[in-house]
Amino acid sequence: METTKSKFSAKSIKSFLGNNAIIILLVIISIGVGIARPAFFSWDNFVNLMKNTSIRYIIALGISGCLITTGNDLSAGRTVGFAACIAAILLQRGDYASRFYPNLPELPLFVVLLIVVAVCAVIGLANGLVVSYLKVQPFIATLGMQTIVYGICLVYTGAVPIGGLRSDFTNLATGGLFGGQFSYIFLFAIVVCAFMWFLYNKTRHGKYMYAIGGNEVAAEVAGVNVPKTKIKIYMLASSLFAVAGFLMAAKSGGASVNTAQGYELDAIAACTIGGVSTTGGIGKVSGIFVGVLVFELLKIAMQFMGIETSYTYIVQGLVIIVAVAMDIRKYLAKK
Amino acid sequence: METTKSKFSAKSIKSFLGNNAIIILLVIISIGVGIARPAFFSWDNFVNLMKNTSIRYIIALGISGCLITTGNDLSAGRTVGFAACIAAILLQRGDYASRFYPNLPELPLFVVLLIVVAVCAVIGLANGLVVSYLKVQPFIATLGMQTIVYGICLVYTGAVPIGGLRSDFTNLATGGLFGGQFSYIFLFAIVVCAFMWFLYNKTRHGKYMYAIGGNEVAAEVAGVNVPKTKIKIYMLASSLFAVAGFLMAAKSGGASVNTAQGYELDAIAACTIGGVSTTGGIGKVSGIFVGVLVFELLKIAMQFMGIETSYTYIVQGLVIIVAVAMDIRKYLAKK
Amino acid sequence: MSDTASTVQTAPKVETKSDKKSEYRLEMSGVVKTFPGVRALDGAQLKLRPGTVHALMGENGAGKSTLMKCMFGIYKMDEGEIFYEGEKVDIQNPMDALNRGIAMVHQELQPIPARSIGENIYLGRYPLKKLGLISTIDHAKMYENTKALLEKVHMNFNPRQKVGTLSTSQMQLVEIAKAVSADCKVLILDEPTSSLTANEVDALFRIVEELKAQGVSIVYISHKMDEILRISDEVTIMRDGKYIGTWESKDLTTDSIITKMVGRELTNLYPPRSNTLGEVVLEVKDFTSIHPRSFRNCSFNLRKGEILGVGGLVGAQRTELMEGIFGLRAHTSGTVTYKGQEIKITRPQDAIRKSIALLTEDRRATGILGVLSVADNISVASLDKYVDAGIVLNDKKIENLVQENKEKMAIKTPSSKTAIRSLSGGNQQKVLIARWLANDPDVLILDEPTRGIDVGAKYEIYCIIADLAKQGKSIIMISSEMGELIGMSDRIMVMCDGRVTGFVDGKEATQENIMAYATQFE
Amino acid sequence: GGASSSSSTAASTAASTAASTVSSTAAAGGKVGVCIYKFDDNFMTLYREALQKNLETMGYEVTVVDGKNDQATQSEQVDTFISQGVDVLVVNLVQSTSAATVIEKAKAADVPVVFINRELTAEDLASYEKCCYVGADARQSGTFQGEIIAETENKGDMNGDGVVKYVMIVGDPENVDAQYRTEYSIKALEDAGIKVEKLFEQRGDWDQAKGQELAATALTQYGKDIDVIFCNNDAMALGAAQAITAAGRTVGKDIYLVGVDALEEAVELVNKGAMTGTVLNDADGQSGQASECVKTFMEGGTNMDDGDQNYTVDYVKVTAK
Ligand SMILES: Nc1ncnc2c1ncn2[C@@H]1O[C@H](COP(=O)(O)OP(=O)(O)OP(=O)(O)O)[C@@H](O)[C@H]1O
Ligand SMILES: Nc1ncnc2c1ncn2[C@@H]1O[C@H](COP(=O)(O)OP(=O)(O)OP(=O)(O)O)[C@@H](O)[C@H]1O
Ligand SMILES: [Mg+2]
Ligand SMILES: [Mg+2]
Repeated sequence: METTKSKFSAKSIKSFLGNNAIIILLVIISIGVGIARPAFFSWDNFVNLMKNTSIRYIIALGISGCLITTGNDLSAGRTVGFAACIAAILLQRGDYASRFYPNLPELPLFVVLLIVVAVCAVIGLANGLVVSYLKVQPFIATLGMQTIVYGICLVYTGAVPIGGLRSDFTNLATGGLFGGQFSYIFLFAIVVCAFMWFLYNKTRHGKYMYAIGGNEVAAEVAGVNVPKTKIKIYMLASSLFAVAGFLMAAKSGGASVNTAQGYELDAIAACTIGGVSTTGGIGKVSGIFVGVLVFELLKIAMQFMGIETSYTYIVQGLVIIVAVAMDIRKYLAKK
Repeated sequence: METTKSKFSAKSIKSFLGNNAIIILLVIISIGVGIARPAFFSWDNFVNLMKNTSIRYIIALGISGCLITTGNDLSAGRTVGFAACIAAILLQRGDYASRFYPNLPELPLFVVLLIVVAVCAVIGLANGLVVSYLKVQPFIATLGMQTIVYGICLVYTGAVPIGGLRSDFTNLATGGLFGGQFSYIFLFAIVVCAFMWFLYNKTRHGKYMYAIGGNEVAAEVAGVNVPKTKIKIYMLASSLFAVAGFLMAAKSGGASVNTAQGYELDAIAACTIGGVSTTGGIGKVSGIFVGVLVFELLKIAMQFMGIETSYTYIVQGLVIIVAVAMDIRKYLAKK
Repeated sequence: MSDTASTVQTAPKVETKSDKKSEYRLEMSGVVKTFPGVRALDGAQLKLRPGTVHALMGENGAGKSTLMKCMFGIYKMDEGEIFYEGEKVDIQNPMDALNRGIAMVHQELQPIPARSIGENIYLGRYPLKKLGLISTIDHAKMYENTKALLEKVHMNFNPRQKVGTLSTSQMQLVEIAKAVSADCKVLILDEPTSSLTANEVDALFRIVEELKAQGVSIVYISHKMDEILRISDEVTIMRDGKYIGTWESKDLTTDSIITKMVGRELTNLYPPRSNTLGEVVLEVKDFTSIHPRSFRNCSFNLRKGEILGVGGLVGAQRTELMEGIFGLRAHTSGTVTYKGQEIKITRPQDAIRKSIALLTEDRRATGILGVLSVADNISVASLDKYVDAGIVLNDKKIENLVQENKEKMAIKTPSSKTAIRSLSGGNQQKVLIARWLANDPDVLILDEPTRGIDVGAKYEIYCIIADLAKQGKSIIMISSEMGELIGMSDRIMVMCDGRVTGFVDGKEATQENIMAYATQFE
Repeated sequence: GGASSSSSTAASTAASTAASTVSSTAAAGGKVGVCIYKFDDNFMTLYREALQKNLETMGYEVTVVDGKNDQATQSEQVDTFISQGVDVLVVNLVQSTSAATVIEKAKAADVPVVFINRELTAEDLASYEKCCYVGADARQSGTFQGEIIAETENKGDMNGDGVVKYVMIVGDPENVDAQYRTEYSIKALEDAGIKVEKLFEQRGDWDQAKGQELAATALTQYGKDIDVIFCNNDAMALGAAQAITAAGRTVGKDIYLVGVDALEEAVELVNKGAMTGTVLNDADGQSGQASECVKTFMEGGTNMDDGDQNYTVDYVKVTAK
């Protein structure tokens, strides 16, 4: 058995490299861009990067539960957008000329957040019910929901972009702790991240989620309440989309029906890059962070390098594929 | 065993209704709209419906192979768009002022079709290789490819819309056999449909495809060349997208980078409504036709009824979900 | 099948003791369950007393698993009723069954490969600890308990190890550990020993005895006659979804059970063999896996017309070795010489081209194409043979193949278009054997070929094997059933811990000399 | 070509001034960050290409980014430009209502902003002295569409039933252009005292294929009743032209068709009579003006002498003569 040791450690180095290939890639990109454009290493840029990452991370965490149970949530982007619209509508300045509800009193921020979360949780509930009881594949169920949410948002807002937000609301994005350096947006992301980590690793719900992803029949046969767990997952996902939409409205100073359109695809890609297996049962909160970071870092890096936009699409697509291909864990699955 | 008979037929009526629920739905919608708007039953409208259906059907057939093998092809829409752009560029009128290639000779239509198919087949080849050998999940691989193809199309066309098509080209859509009543577009769709039916039911490739969808590992053990089969599937898919793009350019009289954006989602929904199982191994050429028809009929029906577009989104989303939920085959699987 | 049924002098429906409800912990009666095209259960019944082991027997497709699934709430019965502890109950779903104290080891294993052994065992009932207001999972306790449980079933494993890394037999042990830890009143064991060797079976039986002593009612389904007679108190026999009768085990013999099960007498367990051995067809030298704990330095040869049995304990790496030869697993060194020529096999296709076939051990994961039809499943490996004009498949030829095999192997299926996943386990196995026979292989590797197959069909499969050998085909047969190994093999190769430890001649083979090699640990 | 522009002179003056400036200068470097709302918009493609060329000839380092029609993405891009240290920002807002946020960011970093194409409120514009708006009045494009129809011989009433019955193919309504064009094209007809009736109004999302499908449906449904097909842009109008041909109708003879953007092919169709008219959104004029504003800011200058931060370039009607 001694002989196996050395071989094993060689393997583990390889597996370390494989597991961390994406992080290594990230570091290389950063250093490269940082040398070419020193402003890339500025504190401002770091804050900027983290703000962008925070919101996407919340979305990706939301969608991760669906992916881990071999589901999906294509309604993510539209739900974020809908949440952003509602939040923006409820948080317009009193003196703004074209207020949506001219006579709305000034609501506290957290009340609006609660309202937005509650509304979106209903969307998630619908997704969960359709997936669990009508047995519609999640891809299709949430694709249908994507269209429905968009339709509702169009009807509700009349396709008019919403602006004139209260400054205490936009301050969530512009201000922060420690003299504004520690943006409130981070704070949200950190709380959500901690919550999700706990949920995924320390609670029954988390274990059930992984079990359903690993083998749904097995989970059911072992007495897991599969429908209930799934409904919870979809509701939680939509609730996180609501939080993300709320922050997004604050950050971009407004919202419209097109806000966050297509974000689900980025989020799914980020999750996959971060090691969430779309065949189910696998995925970590930390990995997802790395996945999102890859995306956001890449975007900023390309803008810094002044790469022509048309080419940035090509680069981004290649990075998605390469990042997932580099993840050698899946080659090890079989020997 | 005699006693089972009577029960059996009761069950089979139920199962007939279940299996054909969507067709029944289609008929009901048609009759309803036809009564309210008699023009709905006109020959013109039928031709119009079939033209729209034809192109989407070709796309859906392309994507069906990917779905049946538990894969996906999110690059479908962009590939169709790219194909449309190339076809349009190569078939501009000689006297059109802003020709893309001012000195291009007048190419025969089928040469251009071949060129377009060849270019797109390369995209499919890339998808197939990435899926088979780099073991990137199809969803992600083709999502990356979607972005890449879009980027390439942007770079190639410079985002300038392409117009000034030759009339023999646009005639593919406006003209047809039997005094133009039997559009050439149908002809393409019928040929593709026949080809795909044959391929899926009468060839080894088809059987291997279903086998991979049924159980990839088992198929491999049984000697199926899984990578080769998958590569063929993705190449065929992209080739069909090319045909669809070619026809689409002819039909709409031009193309731009936006052409066919997002069509993959409609196609996937149509396939699923038509009974293709995204868990693999199941799907019929005839079912897919029904699925596509549901979509196109619904769109036209809503336009005829003058439903406000914002609401049509809601209706369309609901129909996707309901149509799939109604397919009772999946409830029979259990209990 | 239906006409043979009438030839049996159906046993008088002996109600072994007086018919008082309170005697039974659980009673199922008049159970009817139909699937599209089949009536799987047709008035089935089962009565369980507390503190007994009740064997449920019947041919493949008799409806045993279906009856158990009805009890466990996986299927809804069309008709029939269940009394549980004297009370009429309607079991909604597995969760409901578990809550009532019914636990089950499923015929088709249901592991979650990506999670640890501990998590698999405690799935659905994790030990919790309070963390303020919220309760979290007590990982420490879970893994401690798991360790103890694993020891009970003689498994020396790290409870944190992923189940995906275990072999089929080890997974089966995990499933057993999970079921016995459920603190149940009724325990259903649906072919728990189909891939276990004698040692594990002994361990299992000790556990069963313990539970019995605690008053648990145990339903035991198995096709292994000796086990039935050893462990059971009562036997219920089913045929074609119908209840045939219930007897006390002490009144039964292997022969009488078989007669009641299949409706005719079965005199021989193994067919006579008249194969003659020819030249060496396959020679394997120093075959070593890339995985350090798997097979290493394995050498053996196989002659034309030979049946080579492969014996060993669970974990001996027999499966891995054969899958390695077949190209399903990577190897680092070693050569395979086939008909005098060194060959390189990197994927199954290469092996199939050389006319080598492998019936895998895990039917569900690597065998059946679940949603596809029986016809598709039989023909998939040999499609090249049914092609006209180079491309067009000839459906008629395929249908002929199916019908031929259906008769030859007595495959019980409503039609050739039925999805294979709706067949009973044993019938699925027959379809898979048919798949490989259609390919007319020269070397046929069978990994546990009779796993989950009833005695009648087993005999048919043995006949097929003997017949193939007679035709000059070479067969490698991995089996954990000692009797089968000794009864069918010309020669037995024994493995232990990834090495080939010895060969025993078929005629001289005994349980003892095989076990001696099988336990030669380094 | 025989296309003639019949419009106020302001447009041409603006365009020519801009053009002369472009050729005259080759100033020392400076970084310009350009945010376009959406890269695959027909008109903005012409605009951004002209703009980029102008700015590069002026000797500036230009980076153009694609907001993907998502304000959040655009805000992020603005942030990145600011942390990258650009000297002037050119922003084609995704959402005009988010102007305040962009201005706030720019103000904090003391970066001048030239807003283009999407109009922001006067209040927002006035809140920062180092910003200006270059654009056109989207309402005007709609009005011109209506006027083109009103100026036809039979005042749009092709089938002579006394009412102009029309089909409206709308862009993505989230874009104010779509809303204004839909509203003002009809208003212009009504203002000219013409009776109108809407038969059909659906979203074509600026897309040629959708334009074709919608027009085809409208034509099968209403046939000869239709007098005019209004399209919010030329791409959809080109699609509609296909549908009109396929339905065996002829523009100018039994139906009218108008679009906006004056894409080359559309202009060609107008000249051939296969389209009634289109409206030129003067990309060259606007981009010239925008470059000029960038240059002013770059050189430390401020807005127009009178403090007006609003530079409007007119649309131009394009019809066959
Ligand atoms: N889900 C299903 N759908 C359709 N038919 C089914 C299904 N499950 C079982 N059957 C049919 O019901 C019958 C009984 O099957 P069952 O699995 O209960 O047999 P069994 O006695 O357990 O056999 P074995 O010993 O082979 O496991 C078989 O004919 C089988 O084809
Ligand atoms: N993917 C894997 N990763 C790590 N270890 C593995 C893997 N697959 C198998 N093993 C190890 O290989 C052994 C399994 O061998 P296995 O039980 O299949 O042998 P066997 O002799 O074929 O037994 P049986 O015939 O009863 O299945 C175990 O020790 C298991 O830990
Ligand atoms: Mg069974
Ligand atoms: Mg084994």
